[in-house]
Amino acid sequence: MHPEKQKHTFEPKIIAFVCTWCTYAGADLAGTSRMQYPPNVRVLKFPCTGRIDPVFILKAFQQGADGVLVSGCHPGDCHYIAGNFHARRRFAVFRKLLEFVGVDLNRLQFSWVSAAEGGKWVEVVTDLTEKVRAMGPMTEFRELALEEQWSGAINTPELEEAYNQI
Amino acid sequence: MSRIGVFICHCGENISRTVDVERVAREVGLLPGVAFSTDYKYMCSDPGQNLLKKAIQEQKLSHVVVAACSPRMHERTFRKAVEAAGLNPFLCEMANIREHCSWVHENKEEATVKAVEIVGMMVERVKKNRVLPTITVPVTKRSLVIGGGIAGIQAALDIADAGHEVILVEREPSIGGHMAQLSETFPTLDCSQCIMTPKMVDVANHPKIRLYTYSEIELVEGYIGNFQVTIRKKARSVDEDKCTGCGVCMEKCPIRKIPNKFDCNLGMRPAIYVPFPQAVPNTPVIDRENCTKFKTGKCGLCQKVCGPGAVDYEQEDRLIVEPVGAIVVATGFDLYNITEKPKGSMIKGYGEFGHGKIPDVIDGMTFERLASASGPTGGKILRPSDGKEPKQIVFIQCIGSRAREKGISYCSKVCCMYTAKHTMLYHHKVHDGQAYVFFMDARTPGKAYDEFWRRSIEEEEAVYIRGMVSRLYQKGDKIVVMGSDIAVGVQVEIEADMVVLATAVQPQAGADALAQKLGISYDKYNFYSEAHAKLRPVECATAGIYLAGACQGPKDIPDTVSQASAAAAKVMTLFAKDKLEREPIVARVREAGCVGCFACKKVCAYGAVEEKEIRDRQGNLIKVVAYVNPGVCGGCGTCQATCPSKCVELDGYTDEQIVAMIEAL
Amino acid sequence: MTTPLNYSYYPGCSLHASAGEYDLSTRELFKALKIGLTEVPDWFCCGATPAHNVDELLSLSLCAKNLELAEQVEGDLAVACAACFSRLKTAQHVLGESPVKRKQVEKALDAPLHLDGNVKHLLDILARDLGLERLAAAVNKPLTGLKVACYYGCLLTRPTDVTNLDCVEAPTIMERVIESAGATTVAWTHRLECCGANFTLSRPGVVIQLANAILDSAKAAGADCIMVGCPLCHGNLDIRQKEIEGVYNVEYNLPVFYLTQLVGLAVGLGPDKLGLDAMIVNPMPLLKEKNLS
Amino acid sequence: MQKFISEQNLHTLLDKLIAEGTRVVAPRMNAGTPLYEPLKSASEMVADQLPRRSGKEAFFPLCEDIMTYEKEGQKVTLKDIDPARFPETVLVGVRPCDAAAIPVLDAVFSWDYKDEFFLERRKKTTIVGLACTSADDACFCTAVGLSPSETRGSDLFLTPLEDGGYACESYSEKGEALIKGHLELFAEPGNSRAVSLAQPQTEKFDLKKVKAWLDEHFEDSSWDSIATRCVGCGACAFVCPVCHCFDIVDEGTEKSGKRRKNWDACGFWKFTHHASGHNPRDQQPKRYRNRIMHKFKYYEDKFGQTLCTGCGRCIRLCPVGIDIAQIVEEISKK
Amino acid sequence: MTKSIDTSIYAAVSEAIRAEAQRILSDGTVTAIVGYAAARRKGSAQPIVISSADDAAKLIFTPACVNNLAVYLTKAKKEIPKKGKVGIVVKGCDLKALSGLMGESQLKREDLYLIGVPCAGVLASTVQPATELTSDSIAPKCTECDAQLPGGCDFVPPQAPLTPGQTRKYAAEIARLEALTPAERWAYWKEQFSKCIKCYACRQVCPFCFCEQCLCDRNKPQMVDTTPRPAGNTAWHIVRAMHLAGRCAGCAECERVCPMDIPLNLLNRKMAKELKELYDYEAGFEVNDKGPLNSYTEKDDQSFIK
Repeated sequence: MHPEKQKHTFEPKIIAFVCTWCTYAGADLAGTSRMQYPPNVRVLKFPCTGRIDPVFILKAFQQGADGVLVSGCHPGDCHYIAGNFHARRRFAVFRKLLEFVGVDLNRLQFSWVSAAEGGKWVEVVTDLTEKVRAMGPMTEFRELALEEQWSGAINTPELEEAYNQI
Repeated sequence: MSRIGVFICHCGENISRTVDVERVAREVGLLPGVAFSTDYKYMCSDPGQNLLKKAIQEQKLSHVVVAACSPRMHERTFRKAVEAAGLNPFLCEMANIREHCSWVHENKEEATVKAVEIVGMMVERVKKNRVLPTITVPVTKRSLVIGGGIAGIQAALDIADAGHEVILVEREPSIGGHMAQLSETFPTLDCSQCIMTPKMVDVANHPKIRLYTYSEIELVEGYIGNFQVTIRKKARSVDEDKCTGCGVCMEKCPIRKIPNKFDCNLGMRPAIYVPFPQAVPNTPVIDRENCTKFKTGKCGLCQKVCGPGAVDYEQEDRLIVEPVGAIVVATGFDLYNITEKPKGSMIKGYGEFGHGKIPDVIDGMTFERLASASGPTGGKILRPSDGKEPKQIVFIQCIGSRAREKGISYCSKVCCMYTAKHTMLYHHKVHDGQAYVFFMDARTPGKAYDEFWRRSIEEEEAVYIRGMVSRLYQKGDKIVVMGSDIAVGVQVEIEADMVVLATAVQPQAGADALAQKLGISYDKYNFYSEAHAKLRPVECATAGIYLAGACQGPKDIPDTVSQASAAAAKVMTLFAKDKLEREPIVARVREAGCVGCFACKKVCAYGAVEEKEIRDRQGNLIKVVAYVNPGVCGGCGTCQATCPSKCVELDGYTDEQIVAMIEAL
Repeated sequence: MTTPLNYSYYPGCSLHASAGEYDLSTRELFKALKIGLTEVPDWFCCGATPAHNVDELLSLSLCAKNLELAEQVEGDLAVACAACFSRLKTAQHVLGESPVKRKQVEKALDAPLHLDGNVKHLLDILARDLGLERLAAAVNKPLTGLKVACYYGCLLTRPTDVTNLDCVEAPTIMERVIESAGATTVAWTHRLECCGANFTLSRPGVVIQLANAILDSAKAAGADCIMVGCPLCHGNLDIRQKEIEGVYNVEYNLPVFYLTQLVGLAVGLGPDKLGLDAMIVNPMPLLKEKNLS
Repeated sequence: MQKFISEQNLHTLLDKLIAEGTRVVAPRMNAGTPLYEPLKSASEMVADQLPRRSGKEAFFPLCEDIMTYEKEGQKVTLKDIDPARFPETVLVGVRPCDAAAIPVLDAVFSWDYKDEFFLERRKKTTIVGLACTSADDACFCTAVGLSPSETRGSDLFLTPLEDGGYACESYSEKGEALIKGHLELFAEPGNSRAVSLAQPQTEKFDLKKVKAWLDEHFEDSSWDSIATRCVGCGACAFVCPVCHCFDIVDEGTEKSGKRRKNWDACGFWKFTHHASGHNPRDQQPKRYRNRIMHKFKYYEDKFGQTLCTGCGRCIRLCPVGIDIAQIVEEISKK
Repeated sequence: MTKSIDTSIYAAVSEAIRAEAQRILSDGTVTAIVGYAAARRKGSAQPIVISSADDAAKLIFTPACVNNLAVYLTKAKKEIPKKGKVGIVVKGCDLKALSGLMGESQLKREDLYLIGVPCAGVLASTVQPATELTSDSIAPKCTECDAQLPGGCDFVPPQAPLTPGQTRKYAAEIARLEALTPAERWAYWKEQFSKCIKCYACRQVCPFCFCEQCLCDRNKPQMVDTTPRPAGNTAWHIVRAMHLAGRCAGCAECERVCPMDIPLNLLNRKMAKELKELYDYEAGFEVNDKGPLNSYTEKDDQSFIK
């Protein structure tokens, strides 16, 4: 039903959930050191990785993110003592659930980036952007968003055109 | 409809060089809810801040987004400016378009598009920001100090001198701790009694210090600024107010031969005793296990001879509750006892060194007592077995310390120095005596420390043998020490008259139990954990509790005293203000929705979540819900991410704000 | 009576040579205590102390082969000699921990290894499997009045967590066994000091000096005799005792018994069944004096 | 008009309709569950099982967009969904209990407010009923005045014959138009006898007496014992052929989104949950009482019809085994 | 090859339950008992709450007693009389859910009188209630059951259940799905979740879904879409599986009650499998106050973190 799209250079949308004490500061350091990296990432600041709820990751994919990065303090460095330990368990389980439901885990990257690791931040963001760019857009959630129950579906022109855009 | 003001900063040209700031201001201006959008060369400058304040008043702005550098740089600055303009500071957000955009992307088009999206995201977020009043917690300006050693004494004096009331609790009958047992102290060899007793007397006479000796901490409740500490004042059987310290009871007491722990069981004391002459308070204590009055009901001589009638056999433990705002933990250390393997501890004993079996094998503290003028031998170095003067003493270092297979891997930091001191004291008192020291390496990093150590070798003729001792055994009245000298590569056997073991420094017994009462964390050796090894060495992660001295790790007197003053300073800053102000980024529970599963309480590393009963007017219980204590909450938000129904919400990082940001991308 | 105990038995070379009396007394004692003991068919040398100094693979392969042979006989493997016990246990430990060495040995023997059989020293069998109460019950001629210095030597308790016979620093298994046989033990300082072991051939001077310290310490502690669990220690302390007395012109006259000989006496076995005649320092006067002969 | 159509011709008829672009909805297997769904080919049709959800879906969809909004800067554009775009549909293989439900729904959807979404779909759909041949002890259509051969609601009614094929009879112009449009596929009725139809065992309820009891007993202690079991899910309402409550919700982001109409159920706690937090039906028995009242009293008062066709789906699928036939029976005995 | 299952013990167990219920109701040990009673349809059973001794005769226990009655003690069912002790008939799987609830301070052991039942298995949801229990008609969860004799109860009839060993249906299905490619798995679940009609039966019947107001019923913010479109359904089921991870005890009620036959318990069993592998956690009879996802150790696996 979709005419074959010509391959224009695809710019992946990457959303990063980071903790303010370590990774956000690491990203700041990358800035002050004028390190260059692809502009695809959008950073959301949290007090701690312990605050990052798996539903946010789901929400990000639903809103069209092609890749999600979650990054915080190394174990033991957490400003709040145990936030990242709880997060580590939570994400270990959540990624298994996403994998089981069929999400390609290459689109979901977890990392520890300390406030001194500006370079590592750039490396993690660049790797993820290039990896997702090679994989192409994340169609699963976008197509899903356009699916209708058969009884409510009406083949309107917008529906057609929306399908083509994915 | 919100009237949002957006202010795009050029940051000189740090931002405007790669981000078309005018275009960003123009495009963001079209976003729904944005009433005013402009750009300025230096937003953080005075004119910049005035522009901001003027715009708030003139345009009647409801929210503000400043797109400039990282919030970690100027968030406080702009929030203060917004507050000055009459708007709640938490209605102002920063969009980081410098470190996260202009500095890291050269392509102007890409950087500008990204900047618009970042600012747009923050605009959507700020719409969901709520007014957050700063949280104030009342502060009781009284401090508790646990432990009456030099650390506790110094902290108590500093805090009291700053005009705050101090409760000093000491487990032993007298304050003074281990330092009171020392003879001279390195590196200056000044006598510890002389430099310490004046401070002990200051503590006793200080109007602001209330001293509880022979007392322990029973229970600690509450949080920073509002602790309620229950202290168990053990029954002394002597009324402190009446007792004049004349000492007649101690002279008359028929029981003479009880080993005095203060003298490492070398000296003897009566059943009613004062640990050492300069004890503060100078009030005796009846040792109820060994006193015949308590064992068989007979005697009662001390009561008869007591002029002021201070002796009172019926005295019982008393529980006293003291409200305090801060707690300084200064419980000090104990030496690793190698006679037997401590119960349940992973530290294995040293059967091969015969301590406790061979009377003339003693530890460092016993040697201190021997050398101390107020000690059992009046300062003469004599052998516990036969009282003769030892002509050859072997000092063995690192007993327990740096011995992973014996369970302790750390270095106890002070033994090299006090052993050098011991060789000097020995040389001064027994001129023809010869000291041998088996050591791995000498660690003397302090001020004038290494010179002191060199002096013990070059002037006081101590012989240092680099190598470890494998075994020692009693042979006749000599002790055969079998060691090795790895410098020469030879096995060495020395027939010594006395052996002194430099045993490891450990926390006081019961340190873990006290930590559990205080809710502070401790490491596998039971040393208390500081909040940050380098930047917050005297604070605990639990707010309002501070650490000083060897309870936090092995250290010598200079470090201990400086830590004590540092902890006191922290308490003084806490008491500087009547109200403890703190950022309102704390969690709050929506009690209507909470079902009391307490998942939040289980993940809260601060113990900030309490159980709160909801009752109707007739008083019957409807449900038990979680309650977050704003004074204790650290603001990490782990509770909200754990709560399935999101009934606990971290102000400043609510789900609404975050979902608004995600949806704006 | 609980299920009868029975073991496969690895005597080791010295028990078929210079330490014949240790082998004889062990067999007789086990027979008296109704414990089954069947020798491992065509066992061979465990490499003792020299092998692993020359080539570790050789020593490990020797022991692995012996352990495999022992599997053919039902029951845990009983070992009398401390050196064999130490080598077999070390082989089990090393091959259990390092897959590289395990593959090498498997290649050498070109057969899969099975090393999980239990290797037990006689002391372990008497003290734990049989149990001190049942041992005491079997005693009909208690060694009352006999003051024994228990000598462990180096190999029974070391290296730590390989032999697992008893605590490394302060073992008590020997004292407990012989005390349940009625003897009294003395506290002395050289229970774990080395007797010079196989220097007895290459540098006898070392053995003289070390063995003297041991004998001196035992004598000083008032012991009547010394009890050992290893033929090499027995050799150095018993055979060389006269020579040591000569060098230091001191008089020890301390008979050196194997643990099985003393326990054998306690359960009523006669001198002929215990090979007491093979001992250089004649024990008979002492036994007569304590009316145990 | 009475006709006969063979099994083969029926399939051909459906395939022709599909080819013409008409949406042919019939029971088919979807991941192991029988459901009324559009067919891609007639062979997909499964006639022997009662679909898990009812036929109302063709007219009252599970979820449909009714409006879209788009924000460009300050300008907001609203776009209605044009009902004209609803596709021509033929609903085939509908059991009498499902078919009879549709006229019941007509009453409420053309009541004081004409729901053009429902009515437009209703206009564009031809309903081909099918006599019911298999029933289990949960079915009780006979108890509410229907029967396995009830033709109410069907434009065209097929009755399976013993020698194969179906006797069909049209009951409306749409039915006739369908036959006339493909006359070549139909033949004159033969005299072969119909297959023996299903016989649900429940005997007829005295609906009058039930309604009378319900009139008086809005407050009654027996509701507690009747409804304590209910855990407040929406299964019974959603699978019921006649339940017609719906909720309207806006979904999307600030920039763009859709206003959607989707099924709701009075069993839910949030169905009557006020913004203030008050909930008139805060206890589960009150909510379940409303289900019985609406089906056997309120609908009678308003439209003179019973809001239940006895299909038994709610009995089979209730997570906690609540049996509406048992409840009505007990009420009729009170 | 269908293996028959010996269901003779069910009658004896029912008898024992009735006697016990009669006793504890008449002597006032409990104020009410939540159990099973026969329903109108042949062989069917339904939950019942009895509070008088003579109702005890109604109690039965047959392979059709499939419900997990623990749901009636949680917050969602506030009307169950909370005064005094409440008796409850529990199968092994139900008891695991109860001990989970006790760990989450929803119930106190002293308020409960547990009548454990030795259970040889219950019927699957796809068969008629009167079907005879065989290895074909048995519920998938019973093929993996390790709790046939509930432990720690106040009363357990003496009968011993014996069920022939069977292939573990969930384990097999999970292995099959894990072998697929992510795209195939996504297609599989998309098809399943598209059937969902958001009736929330899975939520209302789950003992662990005791939230006052479910996250998915809230719209400020709209974390999960409410309409039953595939997008909203997928999000709902992912959130549900994540909220039950480390709590779900495997009573598989969600799968049994789903009117659209969506294999929901697969998600929960997969989570349980992962938690067993990662943190050696398994729902059991003993009450632990901290679940795997609200505790941690320093050495948790972090191989997936860069």
